[in-house]
Amino acid sequence: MSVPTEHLLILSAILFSIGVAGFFIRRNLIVVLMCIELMLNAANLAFVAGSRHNAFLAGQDQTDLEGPIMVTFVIVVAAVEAAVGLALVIALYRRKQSVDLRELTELEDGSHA
Amino acid sequence: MLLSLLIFIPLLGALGLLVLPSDRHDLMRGYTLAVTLIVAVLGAMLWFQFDASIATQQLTENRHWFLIPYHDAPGFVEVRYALGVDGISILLVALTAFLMPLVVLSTPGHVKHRVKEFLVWLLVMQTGMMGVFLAMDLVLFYTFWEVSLVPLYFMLGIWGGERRLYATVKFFLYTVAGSLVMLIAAVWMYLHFHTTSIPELTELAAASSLEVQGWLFAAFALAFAIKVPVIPFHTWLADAHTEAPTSGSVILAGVLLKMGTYGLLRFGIGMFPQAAVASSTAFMILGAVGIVYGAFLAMAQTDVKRLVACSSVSHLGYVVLGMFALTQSGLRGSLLQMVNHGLSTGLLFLLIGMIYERRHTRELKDYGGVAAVMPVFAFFFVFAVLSSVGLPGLNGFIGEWMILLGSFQANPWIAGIAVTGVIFGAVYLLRATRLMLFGEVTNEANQKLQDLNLREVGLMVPIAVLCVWIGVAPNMFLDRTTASLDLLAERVEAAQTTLELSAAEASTEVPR
Amino acid sequence: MVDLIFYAAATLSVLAALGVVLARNPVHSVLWLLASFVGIATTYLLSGFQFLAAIQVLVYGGAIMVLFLFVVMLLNLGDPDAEHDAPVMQGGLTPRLGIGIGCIVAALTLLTVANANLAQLPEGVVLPIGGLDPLKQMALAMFTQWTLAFEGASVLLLATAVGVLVLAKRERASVAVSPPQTLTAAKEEAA
Amino acid sequence: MSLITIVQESALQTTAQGGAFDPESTQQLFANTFTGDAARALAPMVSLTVGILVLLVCELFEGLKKIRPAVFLGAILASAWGCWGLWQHTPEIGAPVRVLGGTLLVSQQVGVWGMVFLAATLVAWMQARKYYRQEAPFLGEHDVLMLTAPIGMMMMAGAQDLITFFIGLELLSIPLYCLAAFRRVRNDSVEAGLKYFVLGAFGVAMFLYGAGLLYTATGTMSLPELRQVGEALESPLARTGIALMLGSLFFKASIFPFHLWVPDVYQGSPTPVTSLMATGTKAAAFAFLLEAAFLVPVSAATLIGVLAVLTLAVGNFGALMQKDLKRMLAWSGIAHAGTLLFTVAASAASDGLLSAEATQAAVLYMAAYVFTAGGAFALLSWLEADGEHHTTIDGLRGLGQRRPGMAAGMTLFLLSLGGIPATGGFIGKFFVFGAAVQADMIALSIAGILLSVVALGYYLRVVIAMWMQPAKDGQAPPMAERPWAAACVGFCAAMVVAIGVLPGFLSGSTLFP
Repeated sequence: MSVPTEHLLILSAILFSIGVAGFFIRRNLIVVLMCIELMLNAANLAFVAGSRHNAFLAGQDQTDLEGPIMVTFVIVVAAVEAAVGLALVIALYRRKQSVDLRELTELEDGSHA
Repeated sequence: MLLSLLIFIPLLGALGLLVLPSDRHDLMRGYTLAVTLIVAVLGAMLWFQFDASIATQQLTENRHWFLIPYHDAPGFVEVRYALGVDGISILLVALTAFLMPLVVLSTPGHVKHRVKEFLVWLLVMQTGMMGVFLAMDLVLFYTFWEVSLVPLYFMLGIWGGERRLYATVKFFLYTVAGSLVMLIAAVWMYLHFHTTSIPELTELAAASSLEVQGWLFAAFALAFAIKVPVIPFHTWLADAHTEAPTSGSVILAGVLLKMGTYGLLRFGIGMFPQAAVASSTAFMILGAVGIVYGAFLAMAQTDVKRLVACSSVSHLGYVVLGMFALTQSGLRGSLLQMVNHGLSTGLLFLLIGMIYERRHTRELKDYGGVAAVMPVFAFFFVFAVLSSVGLPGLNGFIGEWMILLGSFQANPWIAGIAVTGVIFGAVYLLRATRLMLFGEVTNEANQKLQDLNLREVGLMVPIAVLCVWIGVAPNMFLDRTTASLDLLAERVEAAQTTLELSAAEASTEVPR
Repeated sequence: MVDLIFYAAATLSVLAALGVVLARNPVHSVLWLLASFVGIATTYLLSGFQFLAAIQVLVYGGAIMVLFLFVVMLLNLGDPDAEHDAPVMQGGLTPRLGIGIGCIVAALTLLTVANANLAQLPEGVVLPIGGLDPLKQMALAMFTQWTLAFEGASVLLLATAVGVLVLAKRERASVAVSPPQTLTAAKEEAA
Repeated sequence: MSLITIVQESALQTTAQGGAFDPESTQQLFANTFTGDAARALAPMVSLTVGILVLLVCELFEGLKKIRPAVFLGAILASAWGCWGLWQHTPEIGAPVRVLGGTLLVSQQVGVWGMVFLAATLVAWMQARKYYRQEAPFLGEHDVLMLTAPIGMMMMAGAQDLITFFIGLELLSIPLYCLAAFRRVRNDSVEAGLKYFVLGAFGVAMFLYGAGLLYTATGTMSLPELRQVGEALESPLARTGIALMLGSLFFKASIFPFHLWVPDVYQGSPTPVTSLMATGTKAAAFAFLLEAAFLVPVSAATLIGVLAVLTLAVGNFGALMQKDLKRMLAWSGIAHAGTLLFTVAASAASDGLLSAEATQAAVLYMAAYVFTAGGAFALLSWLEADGEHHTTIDGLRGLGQRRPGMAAGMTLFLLSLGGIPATGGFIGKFFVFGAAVQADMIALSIAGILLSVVALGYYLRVVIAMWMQPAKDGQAPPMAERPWAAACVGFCAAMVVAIGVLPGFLSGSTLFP
């Protein structure tokens, strides 16, 4: 495959931006969590791009393992974050019967005044 | 060891006070009095052990305190627990040790609730003040400098008058803002001179260029000028004095303000003589303006305590004027005047507090003819006023005379303005005396006033005796300062020569 | 040919990502996300990362997505009418702000990528047989150099299990009071 | 030779040999990885992990639940012993020792940081005893989560590559997300947890993306190798990556403009957790920021200094507006992060020349702050037992009369937060601004130090309320029996005074080279 590294990076940048935009647009907490997953994947793509780039620069039959190992850990952490996030969403749902970000209004400046 | 005891006995005493039962007021007062008397005795020992022929610090203590990391070799700057006393500080240390028992003795009149807390703060305050005058390390000095603020903050805020919260916050923020700038200057100094020892810094800083000295002098002088207070910063003082309880006022006027003038003398002039010479005229003008402006302010007051507070601004103007005249008699006069002001203004605040406890008003118009009802009070009041306006034979005269003499040598014009302050000072203080003490008893409430009791007289007699003593035999006190002040004057002269030389060089270089 | 597949997969993942953000129904969002992950897995595979492609599908597609779907169903959020924040279409400040921030981030990163001046890859490098993430070497590195991270991850999973248990466990009968009004009663009881 | 290259070479060999392993070289690799130094470096973390496992076992048996405090304290003490060993017995000379293939640092400063983290955890845990009511069935889980966080902090402080750091960051964050929402029957706690989680996860994604860009541009994620790459650090790709990573770290450290989550989360979380967040998380973030300060280009150091001043300003003026003590402490926490940022700026501005001084200043500052803020939060958690109203500034009126001991403690902590001498807060500030002035940031230092006058304004307001204003009407509830919290306050007060009066035991030349 002769796709240049830049294209991988551009793909990752686009995915990251879509994730960021979604993070700010959406109010459904579950969708917000999904946007965070998107951003994590975009980061993974950047690591993959870097690893491939560095391996190819080093020459034939070379590898750069830092990237793939980081990606593995990120996937683990993504699972962890999804679990914690969804548990928090469930806790919120139990209290408010809603998963809307707008429900998070108890703690504002002056609410305790 | 003596100096450490002077500093830490009050603090230990405060800790001991904490365990005493808080409803036994007399026990606690007696205990505190005993602690301060011990310190006073130690102060007397210091006074007699002090060798007047040594110009530099003596009775020193010097111990390792902590290290500050530093990127050049040897990798750190050592901060030491260094104490010492010299001719500049001996009078003020003695004054602090002398005044505190009297202040404690005055508390039964005006501190009736939360007595324990008050006494604790009083003792902590003494630790702070002693520390400021005895510290020979910049970081140690700064520590005590700020520590001494906290007790006054509480004394003002808890036992003060009606607008006490405003006054206490204003006082605290004003002084802290100034001292934080000084802190940055201190940090800069230890980084560039690699030491925090005050004697070493004095040598090193005095040898540095005018530009460096100028910046550092500005930062230090700002902190001290706020504390004194020199004229544009004086507004906190009137509020603080007016709202403070009597003993707070006495300590504030007697010792705390002297921390500012002491700092100006030791750091402003001692460490940065070139900058001091360069800015001497400006400070003399500020001092003279302070004298006259303070006097005018005082004339406009109807509240007698506020009047005395404003007179403090005026009197401290003399101290600044004399100091920055940079002549030997000016320096000696201003150092003596620091003590004088502490004694006579302290006496006035004590008297005002005593009559306030009886009448609960400080308005001049509410009084009149008090002399007829309270002759002893009237005697001491007139005595304090005369001492304050500088009647020959009393302490104030010597100080003012030396200051004016010194400043005439330096700058006759400014001294001329300052002399008018002497007249104004006599005017407003004597007017206040007349309104309060003499004439008919116009106000019914004044008829039944009780004269001073034995405790009140007893606590004022030592101050009065000292006032006369200084007035009659000032040399006994001045002698101890001579050697150190001569050294200071030498430094100033050397700086003057350096400045003139560089100015001459500059002027010869220009035509080329 | 391989390049073509790469670009097709990339397009798929971008379109699917847009679908995640724009779909009104959370169930649809989950499905779009799955599609996006499949596209990304394909790009991994084509870039020479076989192991990563595999765990991307297994962990993301198999575990994480199911978890999401499970919660969506559990909370009964699949009903599109219940969804009030139809994005973009509804106007208001937040969507525009979000799109704005997204565009700024995109523009900035794209700009730097364009100016990246990455070293030119040598011509004719072919992927090694074991791929760029040979399993044995990965394992070796993970159990030597990155032991701490690996063990840390295991503690992390343990802590997550404990934490999620606290957060999501049904409240016990004595404290089980979902409406906030009865909270004080529960407090007294607990005290 | 770095182990990274060993791994790569062995990979190369085995690939060339068709994938078969050479058992000897593998053995050699293991022997080179798990050295005595590695064991010393791992000891503090391993002790905590063992503590976690024992705690979990204790949960299984009703009879064993009583020894939970002993297990917790034992784990902390064992870990502290490990940190002490690192601090006292690491040779000062020579190049820094890195173990586990260069991913973990063995140094005195890691040991000192570890002690700071453990102190923060201990203080938070002590005040959590008897704090919770409805959550009583989950107290075992609470202790497990609290014991996990310092492992993450230690990993962050010792990490020499971004992978290890990232896992450390998560190991710190995940337990705190759960702990923030620990009072799950309360709306504010759940909200705090969610806000913290959502923004935290966003920050982590940002960090990872930045790390990805940096890795692509430089080809490495190891800090010592990043130090060597030179020009590659100056490419726009690397710069963007660094900026994203710094942004995410600033988020954890609550630096302007990433501070907005702090007041809400600090207020809504249970107070002991707030204490841990305010002290431990901040310390860990700064430990790594200082280690990674070389990534910041010298030209951007001034920008960091400006951010520090802005953070100070925002935090102080925000705190000035607050009526609730907990929220006020949250805003003041932002201001303290601003002060600490001066150390990073100093390290960056001097191009690493001052990094030892900056780190030492930050350690001292954080050590003082852990006990100061921790003590204040402990008192707050104690007061909360009286009811909601009693943590507002109005509610504190007359506390000096009602409970002089508590009021005196709070006064000490507030004065220390304000940086009055003879307290730890002053020493910290003195060292931090010393580092800043060494780096020639005089104007910024003056701006920063003058902003602390504003800080004194609001700290003093609380002191005024406690001592100088009469109590409002109404009977004060009886004081809650909280022996652990009382012990915590006493411990913190003693440490604040000790650091303030005798900083030598922390700042002596032996702190680290």
